Amino acid sequence: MQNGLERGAANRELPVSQQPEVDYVRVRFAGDSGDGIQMTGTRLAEAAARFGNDIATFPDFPADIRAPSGTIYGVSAYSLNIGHAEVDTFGDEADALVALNPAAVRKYLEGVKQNGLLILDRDAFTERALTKAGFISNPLEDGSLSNFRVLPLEITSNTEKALRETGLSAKDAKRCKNMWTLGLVLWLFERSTTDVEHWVEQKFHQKPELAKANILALQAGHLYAEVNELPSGIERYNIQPAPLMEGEYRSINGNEGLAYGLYAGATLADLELFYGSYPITPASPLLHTVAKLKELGALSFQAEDEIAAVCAAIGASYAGHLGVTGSSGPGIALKTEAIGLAIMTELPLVVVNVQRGGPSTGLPTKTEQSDLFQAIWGRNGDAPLPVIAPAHPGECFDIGVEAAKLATKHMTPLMVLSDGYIANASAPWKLPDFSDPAYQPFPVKKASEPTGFLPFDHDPETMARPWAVPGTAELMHRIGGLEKQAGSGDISYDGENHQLMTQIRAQKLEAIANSIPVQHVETGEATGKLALVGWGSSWGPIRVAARRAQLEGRSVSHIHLRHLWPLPPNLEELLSGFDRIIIPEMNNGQLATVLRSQMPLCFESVTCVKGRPFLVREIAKIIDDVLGA
Amino acid sequence: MQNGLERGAANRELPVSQQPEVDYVRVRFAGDSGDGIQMTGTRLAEAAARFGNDIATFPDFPADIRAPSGTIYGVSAYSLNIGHAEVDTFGDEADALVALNPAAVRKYLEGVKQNGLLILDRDAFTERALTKAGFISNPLEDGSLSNFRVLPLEITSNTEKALRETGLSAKDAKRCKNMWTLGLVLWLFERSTTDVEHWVEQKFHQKPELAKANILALQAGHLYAEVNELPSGIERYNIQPAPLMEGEYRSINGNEGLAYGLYAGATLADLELFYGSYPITPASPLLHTVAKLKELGALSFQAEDEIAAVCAAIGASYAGHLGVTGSSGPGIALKTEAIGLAIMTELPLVVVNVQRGGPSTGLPTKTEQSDLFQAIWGRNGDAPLPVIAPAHPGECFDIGVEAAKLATKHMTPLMVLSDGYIANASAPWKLPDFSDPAYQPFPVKKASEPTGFLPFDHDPETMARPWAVPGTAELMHRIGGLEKQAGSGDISYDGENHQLMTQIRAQKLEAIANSIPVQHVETGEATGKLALVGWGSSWGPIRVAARRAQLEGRSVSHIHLRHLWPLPPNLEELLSGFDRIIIPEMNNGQLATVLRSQMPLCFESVTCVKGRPFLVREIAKIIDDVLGA
Amino acid sequence: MTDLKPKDFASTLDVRWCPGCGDYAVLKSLQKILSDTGAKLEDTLCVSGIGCSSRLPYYMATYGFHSIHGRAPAVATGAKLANPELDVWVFTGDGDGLSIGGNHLMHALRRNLDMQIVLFNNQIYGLTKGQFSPTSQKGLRTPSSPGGSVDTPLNPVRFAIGAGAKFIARSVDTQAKVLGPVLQAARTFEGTAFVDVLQNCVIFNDGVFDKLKDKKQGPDHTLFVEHGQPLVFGVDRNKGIRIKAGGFSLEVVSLEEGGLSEADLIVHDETNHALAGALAELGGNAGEPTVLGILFREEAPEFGAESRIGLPAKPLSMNEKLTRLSATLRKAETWDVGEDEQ
Amino acid sequence: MTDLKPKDFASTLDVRWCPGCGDYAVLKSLQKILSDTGAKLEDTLCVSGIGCSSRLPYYMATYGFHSIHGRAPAVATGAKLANPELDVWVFTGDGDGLSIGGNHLMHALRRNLDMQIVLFNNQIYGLTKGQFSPTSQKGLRTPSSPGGSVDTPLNPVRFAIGAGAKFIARSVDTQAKVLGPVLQAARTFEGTAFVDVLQNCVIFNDGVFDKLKDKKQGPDHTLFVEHGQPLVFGVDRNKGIRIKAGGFSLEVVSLEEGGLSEADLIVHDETNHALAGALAELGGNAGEPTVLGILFREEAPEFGAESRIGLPAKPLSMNEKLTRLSATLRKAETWDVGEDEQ
Ligand SMILES: Cc1ncc(C[n+]2csc(CCOP(=O)(O)OP(=O)(O)O)c2C)c(N)n1
Ligand SMILES: Cc1ncc(C[n+]2csc(CCOP(=O)(O)OP(=O)(O)O)c2C)c(N)n1
Ligand code: SF4
Ligand code: SF4
Ligand SMILES: [Mg+2]
Ligand SMILES: [Mg+2]
Repeated sequence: MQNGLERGAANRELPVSQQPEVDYVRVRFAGDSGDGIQMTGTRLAEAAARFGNDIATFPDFPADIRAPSGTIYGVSAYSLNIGHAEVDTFGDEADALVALNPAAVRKYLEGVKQNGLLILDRDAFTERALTKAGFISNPLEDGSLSNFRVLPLEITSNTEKALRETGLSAKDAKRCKNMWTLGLVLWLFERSTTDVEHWVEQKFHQKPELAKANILALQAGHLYAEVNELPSGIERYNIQPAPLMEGEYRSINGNEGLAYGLYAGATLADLELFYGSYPITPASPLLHTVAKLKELGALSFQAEDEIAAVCAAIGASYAGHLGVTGSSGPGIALKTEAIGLAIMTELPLVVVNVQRGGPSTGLPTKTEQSDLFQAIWGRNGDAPLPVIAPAHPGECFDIGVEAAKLATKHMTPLMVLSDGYIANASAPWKLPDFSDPAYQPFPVKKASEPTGFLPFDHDPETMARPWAVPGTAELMHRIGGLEKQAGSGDISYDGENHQLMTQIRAQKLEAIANSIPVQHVETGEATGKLALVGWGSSWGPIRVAARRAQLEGRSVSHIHLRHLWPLPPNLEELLSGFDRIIIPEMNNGQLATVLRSQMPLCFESVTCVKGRPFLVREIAKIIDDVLGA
Repeated sequence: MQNGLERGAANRELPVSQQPEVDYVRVRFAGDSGDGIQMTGTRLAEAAARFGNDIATFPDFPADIRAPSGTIYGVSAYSLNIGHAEVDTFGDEADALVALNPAAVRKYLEGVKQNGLLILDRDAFTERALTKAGFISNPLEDGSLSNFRVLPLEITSNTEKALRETGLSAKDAKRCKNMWTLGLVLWLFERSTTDVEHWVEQKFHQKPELAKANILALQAGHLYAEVNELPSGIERYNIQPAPLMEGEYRSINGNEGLAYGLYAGATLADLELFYGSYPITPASPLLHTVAKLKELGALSFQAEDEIAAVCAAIGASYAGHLGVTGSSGPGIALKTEAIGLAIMTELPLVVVNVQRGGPSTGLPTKTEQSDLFQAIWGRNGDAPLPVIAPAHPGECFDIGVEAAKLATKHMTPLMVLSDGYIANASAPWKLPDFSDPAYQPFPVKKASEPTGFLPFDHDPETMARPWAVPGTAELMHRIGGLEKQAGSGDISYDGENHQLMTQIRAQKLEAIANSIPVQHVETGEATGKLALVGWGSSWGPIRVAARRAQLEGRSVSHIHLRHLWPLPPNLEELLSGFDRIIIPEMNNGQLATVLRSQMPLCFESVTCVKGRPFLVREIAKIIDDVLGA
Repeated sequence: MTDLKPKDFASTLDVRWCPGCGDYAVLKSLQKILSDTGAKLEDTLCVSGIGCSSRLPYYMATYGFHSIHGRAPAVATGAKLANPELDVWVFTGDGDGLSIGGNHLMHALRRNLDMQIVLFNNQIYGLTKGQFSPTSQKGLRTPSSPGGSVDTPLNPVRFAIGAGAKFIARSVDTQAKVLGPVLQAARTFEGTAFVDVLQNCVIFNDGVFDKLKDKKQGPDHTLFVEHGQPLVFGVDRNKGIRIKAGGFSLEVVSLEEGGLSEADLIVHDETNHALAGALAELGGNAGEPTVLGILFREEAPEFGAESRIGLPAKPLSMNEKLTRLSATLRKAETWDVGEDEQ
Repeated sequence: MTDLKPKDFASTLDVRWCPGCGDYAVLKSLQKILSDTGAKLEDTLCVSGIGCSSRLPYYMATYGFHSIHGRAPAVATGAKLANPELDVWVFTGDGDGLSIGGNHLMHALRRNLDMQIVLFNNQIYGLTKGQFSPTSQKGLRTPSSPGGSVDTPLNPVRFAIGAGAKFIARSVDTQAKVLGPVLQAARTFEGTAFVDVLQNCVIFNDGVFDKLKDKKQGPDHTLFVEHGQPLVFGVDRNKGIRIKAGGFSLEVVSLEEGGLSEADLIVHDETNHALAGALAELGGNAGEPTVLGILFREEAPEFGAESRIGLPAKPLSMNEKLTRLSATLRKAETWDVGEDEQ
């Protein structure tokens, strides 16, 4: 069933769609932060995934914890793209918007396609709510929604009606309106409510009356749709299963994937995982996820700040664990000095940066990929370290494993650049089979033999120094941030030695360059008219746009960099085979700058810093501009 | 007398020497940290400068505060280059080494040229001292100094003898041996002892017995040389005055120059100077110097760490002062997050980085210029700021003024990249004439008019926003690190606005690029076979080597970048006029990387990370390699 | 001076804390005392770090600086040093002020620059959605401590004493009667005034202070101290604090038993460091009240004034400065190079 | 266990402190007590920040980590959490530990992880050539305070109390008789032990502790406390500390005047927070002794042990881990995609 090609990272190459109108449905739930939007979205996503669809999701919650209800900035949304072809982005315009209050309409109407479906809770369109959302007149009445297919339903009162018998307070009953809505939407997608019912039972198993109410509401919504004749022009969506690779699946978001992957990586390196961190959006869930792995032996430490977090991780690495620390841009900035220490002491350390909109505090809840300069060059001194980046949530697990591998194999700190989109988005993920050669263990050999032991002796192939951990008899030695004599590791102020050590640190990167896979073409031919080069979460939209263009026979290839530093040695040769090279990035042209500095090719930059990934349409336009529409 | 050409920054273009053997004398004093080496060197430098020579000096003290006496790592040295032609570096090999103990010989013999002069204190060559310095036999006796002209003198006992009458303790008398040595060396350079005597009298005016002893020792050393016949082959140095530009001079080192320049800059901007800092080698003297400017109105604040230092400076800028903070690489790393805040809030702020050997703690007392990446790109988010760098101590004052000007004119933080060599080296400096147009005031206009006041409105030419300081009636507003609405400055999570603000921050750099002087050729023709492109303290050796080569008629030009970011807009055009472009740098190729990323030219990189500036000979070799010897 | 109403201190921005958040009450008390004391909008500067509580400056019509996480005391220090005329307030949280920013807070308190530091202590990281903070109670289950936090909580008042703070108070968010006067006294104090505000986070740590805030039983669990007044508390004002016999410590006693009267109790002396320290600790064990009010206050040299010693008596003009700079530059040896000499 | 002599704890590197620096004496005491207690080289880890004092690990033949300025407590925390078997020492200075590193120190003390933190308190920044530090006396003229420092000094012991430290001691560099046992007790203590060592910097702050260290008059200026012993001091052991009548504070009394005897004095109770706080303050005014010895010690849960609750009883094998991970991954809903389903 699957098309045979195994995609490097994602492992789930599916047919590409030429007819987004039929192959995908993009639906967005939106409402007040307190409306249970995220839950509704997740349930539908889960149901679709279980059914066999490919999906991509994008939760989009407000920066405020709980903004006053009814405000625009208090709107919480969940976007979901369901397809029977490969789905790599949460999609451009939505086919349907389910809005539980006027503010949600106000905020997200713009993102709905012409003639798209609007499902609204008519009960929520009170005078007060309309004013709060900034409407002067009621859009349900003033004709401003005439470009859409509008389905205004009495969601709140229908929910209340359905629960009247339960004895639930009006307030609690109202809270179930998301379930009513979900029931309706499940019907719209031709899905049964059974799975969600199970889930509700589990979730509320200590509060059976709530479980019952939620299920009642769910069923009521489903029934409502089935029983009431829907206006003409509103049809059910029939999305067949996507031809996914055989296997066992779950859905995963990037933060979870990375946390699990780092644990797996430490394990395959035969090490214990130590995760030191300080909370920050959007990296905190990494800490939360590792904290839950305690019964599996992972140690997490919430430090007093980012500096203490990275230093504790360095201390843990020195003592023989795999030290990992994670944060987002501003927190990574604080870790800079300590990362230099890890470079100088040549200890394994994984630093995860879940990027957000910058500079400074910037846009904490929005995504961006503008910390690339910081990752590659953002330290004092000649201080190189490897940088890798996941393309999508499903790749995060493997990135975690690779991070552990490179850091321990070469005795180096390493940076993983994830981002807010990857961190929060989720997708179906084929569970790893640890007997697969991809997960072959790479156990670390720690030093134990005193004869000839020199703490700063380097393996000529990997440029790793021996890792001798405190507690090991007769290998006592001192390390630190001062420059050290090659070999002995004693402090050295000697100029020639510093030159040598500077070279050794640079050679470590060369050793890594030689050990990473050659750069492959993500999709398309190995030469051609146009190469679209991307990294991180621009992967999805570039991939979709490029594959569609390829189906139309256009000469465009997608080259996706997982290894950002050092760059794969064959990259220059590969890129030379294209007439034009364009780099779409969610920053002001950082990868383009990096590449220009490394190879004498002409790189064109297209940037988008709007707090969201590119739209497929924006990438398609690049292709059209170069190759003609 | 002067050759008419006014050198941009240094303001003291002098004839170039083709005969370093005759035109300069390079002498190095070396001895134990407690031997008063720095003082001896400074006095000779001062005497030479007053006489009219051009000089360049380089103090080279040990990393330890006071290492055990007699050890190699406890050796303190002071190198001095005295010339009647232009002196821009402290020189390659020394013509003479004055060594007050065996460890000094051991450490610095390598740096003395063949047949150079060695003045040694024979009394110090005891068995114990020799062993401590790691000699197996006495070099005075084992023939190992046969390649040098050795002048072993009983310096200690001669000093003691001279002071016998004074009643000084033996220990105190011994301490004067540096003065005896200085007397001798002054004679060697045909200088009288008068100036030094005055200086001693002033310095010890509260301890007349010490003043007397020092003067006696000084005179004794001078007399000794005059009276005793020196061995044949040892001649006095006759260095005529250099044809310096008319004016009043003093000698200055880079840290002093910068501190005074920043004060002058703040003053010319009609602002008070606030300097917030945390001590670190080699930047601490900036703090010390500003602290002494208190009676001139400058406020210095020693904070609890670098983060507090920069934040206090930002707070001071917000409140209407010119906030300045200074540190070295590791400390700048800690300031990164706060610098992002200054970029986001568009406040004027000067950040000085006196670079030292890196990465991490690295080589704290050695020089390097490896924080260029950090300066230009070392922040999270798209966070551009201007970067400028002084070429030599004499340029630091003007760099301070320019920093204040750019920061206030464009409302931006700015980074100055000095380094350990520039900071500590000193040179004659023509005192500024504040009526010179170069020092025309650029008073800041703070906002005061409520009508139409928008805190994030931008002047289309400078891209500055209005600076409204707390205390100003009716201009109350809030600033912060979150993204803000263009104009109003209110928090904005809007994607389109973020794109706009990202552009505005980038345009600020473009505005600066348009306001800085066009890139000129430091020395040489505007086109040719070879361009040597340098920045910071590689200026001296490149200049000397290039000027010598030019005199030989070779097609080499020296292009020195004072504005590192943004780059001067004409740079690409200028560099295109050369067949080859080579960038000698005291780092692993950072400027070369930066330039490659900005213009499609072929840049070759020559690097040296040995804790010291390039030698002239090393640059000359580059020229020879390209153009033939 | 125009008479500004409390609402005149409110900016035009919508307040975006969760409905029911304790921060609202503090904001209100602040606006009220500023109005009461005739503060001017333009001379008031609110500085904050990052956190829910650190949003406060946006809601004030004064000058405001929402800086970066933990660094508000440093930013405020620079601003106040630059312009001593400003009335500078720092708003911070238990995470912002005591976790990442503990050092800046400590040094600010030590230095005693004239400003007010108000710590919104909800014993949780609100903005980042509920991880435990340095003041969280041990055992608290949060996303980052699913098995219960094992960190021993910090007592902000005791911390401030350790740092050498000269004005230390504690209050509860919604008790405007205590909080208002405390804020006012803090504002008047010449030096750094530290106010620990026990603040309820309805979302992530709801109810931790309910016992203290309880309309009825609250007085049994809190003791409001006033300089010169005996340490009495309780719903029926029938409990008090005295020195434990034979040792250097405090104990809670009942005024009804054993014939004790107010005369046996300690009289609050706000200049007594040791007493403040001992009072700060109360509340940890059953039966002990949490002490509110001004626990410590001592006049001491103000850092700003001391820092300005040595500055010119009045600001110098540009010309004066340049002239003085010229003279300073010439303090080193100078020499002339003249045409004729060459 | 082989019998290691003190000198066996010395590395082969030359010690590079200034001749006469107080650091030598501390190093010696350390090596001696390690030898006395039968410490193993390989199980001992010395962690430091940056400063003269932070060079200490280089001079030890044990494992050592000379980290970055101020961060040693954090590095040590990670190492100790990773390997609880290690005997972890942190060496820091008044600048390293209290200026840039104050926050890490505070949080380490609060958490109570089993390690020793020795602060070399010379009241100056030695390595950077003599700027004033957070413990420098007011008015000290240094390169960065040419007019005299205006910062109010921090009292490290009081700071530690504020942070909630569970073992707090003070000693003088060269008094091996006090320092040795203190270091030994610190090592034995299960939790974070904090030792403030008054250390002489001969170059930049020579003699600040001379009064205390004076062979003859020293005992008039220092009080060595021992749990259960009355607070007596003085050359003639004729002075003592008692509770001031009518208040919660201490006073110095003469045992010769007014018929006072040792029975009137306070008996040291090292578990008494308030007492430790009051003792920490002594020494500031004329006639008061500086208190040395273990000012405070209290058993409390150790952070490392608490942090490990919930970990598997014994380390899991790679296979066990992968198996458990597989199970954990499947705690979320999973579904199968089979060939036949397609
Ligand atoms: C450098 C940095 N690290 C982390 C964060 C994330 N962060 C923002 S607020 C906060 C803690 C807030 O807690 P608190 O200070 O108690 O404020 P509250 O929200 O509870 O009022 C954290 C960890 C950040 N913004 N910047
Ligand atoms: C990030 C950083 N900032 C500043 C410094 C410079 N520095 C090194 S040691 C030191 C202070 C040393 O004082 P202290 O801790 O008291 O140690 P001492 O030398 O007195 O023993 C400073 C400021 C540094 N190395 N790193
Ligand atoms: S999360 Fe808590 S502290 Fe933050 S605004 Fe909501 S209630 Fe207040
Ligand atoms: S400078 Fe002071 S502290 Fe540092 S080694 Fe010398 S005497 Fe010791
Ligand atoms: Mg909080
Ligand atoms: Mg010190």
